[in-house]
Formats: sequence, C-alpha cells, structure tokens
Amino acid sequence: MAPGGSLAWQIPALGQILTADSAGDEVFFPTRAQYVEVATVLREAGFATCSDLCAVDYLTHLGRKLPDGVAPERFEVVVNLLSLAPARRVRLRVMVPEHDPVCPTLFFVYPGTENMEREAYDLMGIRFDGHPDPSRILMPQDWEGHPLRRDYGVGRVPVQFKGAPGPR
Amino acid sequence: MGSLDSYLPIFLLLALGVLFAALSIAASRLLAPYRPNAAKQAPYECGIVPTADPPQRFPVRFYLVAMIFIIFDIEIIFLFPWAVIYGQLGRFGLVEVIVFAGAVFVSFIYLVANGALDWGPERRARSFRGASERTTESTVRRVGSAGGRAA
Amino acid sequence: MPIAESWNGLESVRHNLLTGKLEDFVRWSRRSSMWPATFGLACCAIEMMAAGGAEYDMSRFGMEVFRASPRQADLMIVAGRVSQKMAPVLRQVYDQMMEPKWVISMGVCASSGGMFNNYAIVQGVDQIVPVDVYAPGCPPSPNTLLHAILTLHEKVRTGEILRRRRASGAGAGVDLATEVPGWTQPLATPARLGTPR
Amino acid sequence: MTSDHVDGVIGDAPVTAALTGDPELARLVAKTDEGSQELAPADATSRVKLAIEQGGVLRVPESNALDPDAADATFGAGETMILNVGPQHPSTHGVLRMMVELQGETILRSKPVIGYLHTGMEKMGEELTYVQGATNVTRMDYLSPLHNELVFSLAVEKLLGVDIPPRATWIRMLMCELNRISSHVMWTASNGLDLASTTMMIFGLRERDLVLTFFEKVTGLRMNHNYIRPGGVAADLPDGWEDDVEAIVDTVGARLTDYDNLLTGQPIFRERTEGVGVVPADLLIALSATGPLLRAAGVAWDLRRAMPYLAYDDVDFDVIVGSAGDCFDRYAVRLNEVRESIRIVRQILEKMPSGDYRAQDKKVTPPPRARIDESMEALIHHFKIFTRGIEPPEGEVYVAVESPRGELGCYLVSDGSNHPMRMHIRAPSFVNLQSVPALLRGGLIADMVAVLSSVDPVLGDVDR
Repeated sequence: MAPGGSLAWQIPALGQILTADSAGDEVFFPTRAQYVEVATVLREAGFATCSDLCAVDYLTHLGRKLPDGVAPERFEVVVNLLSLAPARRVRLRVMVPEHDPVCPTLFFVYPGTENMEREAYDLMGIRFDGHPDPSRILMPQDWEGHPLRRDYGVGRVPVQFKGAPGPR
Repeated sequence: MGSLDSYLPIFLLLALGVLFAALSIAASRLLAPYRPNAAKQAPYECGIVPTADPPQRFPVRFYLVAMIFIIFDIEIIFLFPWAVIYGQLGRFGLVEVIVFAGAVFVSFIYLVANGALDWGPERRARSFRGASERTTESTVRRVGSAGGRAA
Repeated sequence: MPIAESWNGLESVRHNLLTGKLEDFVRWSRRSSMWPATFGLACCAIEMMAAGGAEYDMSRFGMEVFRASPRQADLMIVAGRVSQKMAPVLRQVYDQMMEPKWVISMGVCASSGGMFNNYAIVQGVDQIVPVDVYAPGCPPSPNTLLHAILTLHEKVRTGEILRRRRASGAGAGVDLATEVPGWTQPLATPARLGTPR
Repeated sequence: MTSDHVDGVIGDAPVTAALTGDPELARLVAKTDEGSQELAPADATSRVKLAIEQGGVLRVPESNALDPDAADATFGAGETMILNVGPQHPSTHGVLRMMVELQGETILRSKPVIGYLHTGMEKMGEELTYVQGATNVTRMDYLSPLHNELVFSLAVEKLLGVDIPPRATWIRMLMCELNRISSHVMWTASNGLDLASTTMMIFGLRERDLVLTFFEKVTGLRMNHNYIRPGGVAADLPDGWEDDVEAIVDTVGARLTDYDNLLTGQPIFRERTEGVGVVPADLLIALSATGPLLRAAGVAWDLRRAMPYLAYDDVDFDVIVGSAGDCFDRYAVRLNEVRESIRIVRQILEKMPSGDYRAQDKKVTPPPRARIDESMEALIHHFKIFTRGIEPPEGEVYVAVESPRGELGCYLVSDGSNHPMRMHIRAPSFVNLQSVPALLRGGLIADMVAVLSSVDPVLGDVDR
C-alpha cells in the first residue's frame, strides 16, 4: 500500500471513489463528472504537481481488469499526480466513451496540463472542453485523423522490392 | 606636383580598393550561376513561407536611437582633426574643445532626461556593475542525504 | 598549327594555377570552401556538431563555420529524421539556398526513413530535395560524415557531379557552361509523400 | 546568363505559393503555416490564451481565473511585430519554433510551436515487442539515451515482477551517471555557444567525446546504445573498465574548473544570465516543471533522493538547489550536478558488486551465446526470446527516473501479449517547454536565447 495508509481513508471526500492497487501504485477511478472535483481535492491534500496526463485507446483490449462498478469504455484519460512534501504519487483513470470522446479540462486546476491535453487531443482525438487552446500540437495543422488510435494504420510504406507497390 | 605626392598613398589605396571590389563583383557576375526564383527573393523566415508581409511602420524609437547615434558619432569625427594639431593649439585648443564637448553634452543630458534611452524591460533594475559577486558555489546550496527530504 | 597529328592542346600537361582551365580553378575553389548550413534535426545533429568540434575538426576541409542562414551556405547536411511537418520547411530552406548547392543526407533516417517506417516520417529526404551523397549509420560517427563530405568534395572537384546532373537534369544546375532548363522535376504529389491514403 | 522569368513557371525551381498566388503552384509546395498552432494577432486571441502567452501563470490557490495583471501589455496598433524564430535557427536547440510578438526589442508575448520532429515513437512502441522496445525509446532524448532505456526497462521489469542481480543495477547506475555527465557537459557547451563563447563549445565537445569513447567501448555505439534492456544489461563491462572510468572522471573533474574560470567570471556571460528568466518556485510547480529548472528555483526535488530507484539510496550525494532561479542559477546547478555525478561514479567504482549482469530467468533474458551450441534448451529459449519476446502479465505501470532534464516517466499498459498495448513516455523537455512563456515575460529578444538555452529542451524528447 502507498506509504501512510490508503489515501481514501485519509481524505473523507474521496471515500466513494473506487480505488485499486496496481503494482504498488494507488489508482482512483473517478467518473467524468467527479474528475475535476477529485483533482481539486487531491491538490488541496498536497498533490501540487500533475506530472503526466495521457490518453489510452483500449479498442483491442476492452475487457481489462477494472474494479467492479467501473464500466469499461474505449478511451481512458490517465492523470499522474505527484506530491512533493511526502513524496507520493497517485493515478486517476477516467473512462471516456467512444461515441462522445469529450473530457473536462484540468487546466484550471493544474496549469501544467495545457500541452499534455493538446497532445492527447492531437494524437488520440479526445476533446477537452474549457481548454484555452484546443488545437493540434505535434501533427501538421491540416492532418486528418488521430494517429495513436488503434484503428489508425501505422502508415508503413511497403518495402521497395522490385515491382513492389509504393510511391517510389 | 610637390604637394600632391604626399597624397599618393591615399590615391594608391583608393585605387586598390576600387580594383579589388570591381574584381570580386565581376568574378561573381561571370562565374557564379545566377538563377533567381521567388523563394530566393522571399525574406528568410527560418524556413517558414512568409504569408503576411512585414509591417511597414516601425516604432518611432528606432529612428530616435539612430539620430542619437549620429549626433555623437559626428562629435567624435570633429575631434580627429583637432587631435592632429593639438600640439600647436596649446591652451586655446583645450578650452575650445571643452566648450564644444560641453554643448554636445547638454543635448545628451536633455535626451536622457526625456527618457529617450530607456527603452526595454524596465523591471530589471540593474544593480551597479559588478556588485553581485555570485559564484557557482555561493549561489547553490547542497541538500545532503542527512539534510532531510525536501527544502 | 598542330605539331603532331593528335595535338590536344595542353591536355596532357599537368596544369598548375597559371595554365589550369578557369573551370577547374572555380571547381577547386568551390570544393575547398564549402560552408554547411546548420540543418540539424535529431541525433545525427549531435554527431555533426561533434564532427565540427576539436576532435574531428571539419574545418580541416574548408568547412570552417556552420552558416545559419541559407544565403551564405553551400552545403545542406540533412542530419536527422525529417517529419511530415518539417518537409515543406526543408524544401523552403533548400529553395532559398544559393546555387551552387549540394545536399548530404546524413543518417539512415534522412536517407530512407530508417527504423521509423510510419506516418510521421518522410521515407527518404530525396523525395523532397535532390541528394548528392548519402551517409549511412544511425547516427553516422563523425568519421563516416567526414568520409561522406570528402566524397562530395572529390565529386565537386572532378566535376563528375555535374556530368551526372546534366545527364539526369536533376541537381542545382551548377555548371557554368550550359543552361540547364528546369533543373528539378516538378514533384508529382504534394511534398507530404508517404502519407497513408 | 540571367534567366528573366522570375516566378510563376513550373519549369523553374518550384516557387513559394504565397508570393505567386498561383493555385497550380501552391499545390506543389505544401504550405508551412500551422493555423491555430501559431501566434495569432492580439485581437484574434482569447483573453485566457493571451494571458498564457504573456507568461501569466494560473495562481494555484485562486485558480478559476488567470491573474489579470499578466495581460497588462498594451498592444499598440502596428507598433508590434510578430517574429518567427523558426524551426531552422541556430539557437533553438533543434527544430523548436518560437513565435514572439515584439515591441522594439521587448518581448510582449511568446508561444512555442513544436512537432517538427514528431517521429510517432509511441505508435512504434506499440508495434515493437518488449525486447525491441529499448531501441525505439533510446532515440527520444538523444543527449541521454541510457536514461530512456533505463525507464523503459524498469517499467517492463515492474510489470514482470522480476528483480535483477545487483551487478546489473550498479552497472546501470554507472552508465546513467556517466550519461548525466556527458549530457550536462554538452549542455554547457551549447549554452556557451548560444551566449557567444565558442571556446566553451570546443571544451564541452572534447570532454563529451571522452565519455562517448567509453560508451563505444562498453556498448559498441557512441549513441543510441540499446545497452540497458529488460532483465539487465546487454553485456558485462570490459575488463580494465575501472581505469577508463577513473581517467574520465579525473579529467572531467579537473576541467570543470576551466569551465568555471571561463564563464563565471566573464562580465558578458553574467550580464546575459543574471536576473534573466526568473519565475517563482510555486508557479514552476504548478506548471509541472522538473529537473534543474525546478531545483534552480529553490525546490530540493530530485527523484534519486525523493523516490530512490536502482541503488541510489546506498550512494551518498547532494541534491544541488539554487537560490535566485535565474539562468545563472541553472548553469550553476548543472555544473555542480556534474561534480555530484563524479562523486557518485567514484563510489560506484568502489562498491561495484560481482556476479551476473542480467537476470537468470529463462523467460526474460536470452542465454549466453556460447551455451546455445551446447544445449538444445538454451537454443529454444534464445529463439523464443528473440522472436516471441517477453509476455508480461496484463496490467499498467508508471515508473519515473531523474534524467538530466527532469522527471522521465514511462507509462506502460500490457494486455498480456508480447507488444505493449500502450507506451507513453512522460518527456521532461516537453513539460519544461510550457514554462518558457512565463520565463520570457518582459524580457528582451536576446534574453530569449539565454532562457531557451537554460531550459535545455531536447527536441527528440519534446516531439517523440
């Protein structure tokens, strides 16, 4: 268990958020509605930095191990919070359905997530409503599609044997 | 012709300069391929194709800085001939150049008073030069393993 | 009035500065002061800087200084992987370089996309700019880069590079004598080749 | 000689579309402007975005509104100019494109535009097996490739739950600390070059080459080593490595005083770095900045001390913390961190344990080459490892190490097959670059060069 006992016991407001222990790290599964509020509570509790935010596409692996009560969805936004005073990490995993890939922005709780959310939108196609600058960050502006999705091909150019199909 | 031969080295230098310039221009005109295209004539924007053309109006302060430079540059140029014959002028020359420098210095005071020169980030109140004696040792502190977890 | 039947002028004489042909003299001057443009992209750029450092010292071969602006550069070393977003920028900088200009494609990522055969990398920079010398390696060690540079120097000095270019019509059309019409074939598709359909 | 048809003709060199406006030609030359990713004119940007670009940082306590005093710059019509310090620029440390709006020489607002080196490595990560994964990850941060391999291998080992022999741990620590030395020395070189000290560049590259020659001797390659693999390291240290490392550490240690004398006393260097790019520590924490950027602002946060991995708790070293948080402090922090790394390497020289250099678990690491000829079983294991690879149990894991640029994390999701389902690398440079507009607030265009160099972004790390 994380040092200092499970966080859910320490912070009453987190009581009803489902939690799991993945390889020694503490993971919470807030729903999209509770997401920003849980992040604010955690920030008050000392998690001053959001060290990482990324989106995961579970298209080929929908049936993964989840604590019961969490409905598996195709997309997941994974936020990694870090507290400096007692050195601890906690992870939030938010389910984002495929038909409505929208997630509330974390910018007004952790300003450090501005570029991370733009990258998640750019590569995975999850829109963050309320984000000040919802544009692409890594791909060219006129690029169609979101490359990191599982149904987006690798874009491999076939190896150029004599007579092999290919642009060259 | 007597007085002219003292000018011979200057003419020689001038001729050599012109010759060298003409030679290099002619060589590049003749030997280098000249194939202008629109990309080459477009302003270099670190690789980005310029869509908006550069603004025509520049802040007026650039002009002001140029004017100030010209004033003090000409002042220095006037000092050159004075310095050559400074020996014969004696006390009169000294007083005369002090009056000349004083007149230009008054304009300098007026300029600084009007704030023509302070154009830039005002927040960096520059302490007197060399005041801070920070070295790479003095400006950092070391938190050893016994020094506790975080600051 | 030829002395012998096959009098080929001064061809057989070993030329020096005075009797050498003007064109050889110009080619020699181009070879021995070829300034590279800083086009460092990824890991190969660090090895290119190491080649410019004191240990491998590219300036022994007349490549004294890395010119940042393409106006003063003769050689573009594409050092690193070229992404789809960077392709038009590379083309623009190449267009803005003055003739005579040459391109070394440093590293396998620039030459053929390397291990990144995916949506993001242009599979070979020769889809965008005509390349003269390819340097293998990932990253090529500074010695490999110097070898590539010396190969290019040799081709420029002997003028062999011009014959190849005149024949194929590619390249920057740098020879003095003839005017090479349309030195680059127009790119059939937009500069973003390798984009998945 | 002169060709009179300047533009508009396809036969001639392809001409830029913007100037000719000829649609046919425009199709040929793809456009390079990136629309909303760029810095739009002031009146076309939202208030919050305007405040961000001017370096306003959300005050974390009262967080619902960006602090208004950040948007104090007056945008005189026509007085300002949007300058594009573009991807091909000597002082942007690679292909970073900074767009700044200038009033004369003062920067009103700035915005980094990145993505010019995006290589799709996270997509490649899903294509390659765990055994091949280190080759892909090592090309991200090309100034400290061993740290990338380390974080990927630690994540895979945490998924597998396999623990590696002590000698492998200490070899990994030795190589990573040497990599930190070569990365910081390379930074000092490029920082010196940015601030017009070519001598520093020559010094730095000379020292870096010492370390690279040792790496070439141990791993076979100067860069992109693929030496630290899941399960241990690729090969044992060559015998006689102690005096090689001893020589490197003595030479670099002695030469650091040359750097100090060359730069610290120099008035130009002091003038350009003191008081430049100062941001209070709490705002940097809110912007998720880590590494020397954060430590220079006074926060003693170093993952090697706070969350020790490998064997960093058996080694005695200091965490260097700055006081003023300006460019000079970041230079001082990095310079002293090289001294600390040298101290660590000396302790590793004494305490290096003997034994296996990789885990003896047959499912994770291939058998030594010689055994393959003798035993059929070793041949089978060798074949399975290099074709099928490792198949960790299903699960997800986040591991972070302290790279020379900050917290380098690897989030690995496995679905039980031999490919990772998702591999996300938390790149320190990508996050540190977010605080550049805040660092540039109210600076001159010359300060931008010093600030960008002090943040030390490596664009392979930023764009992945």
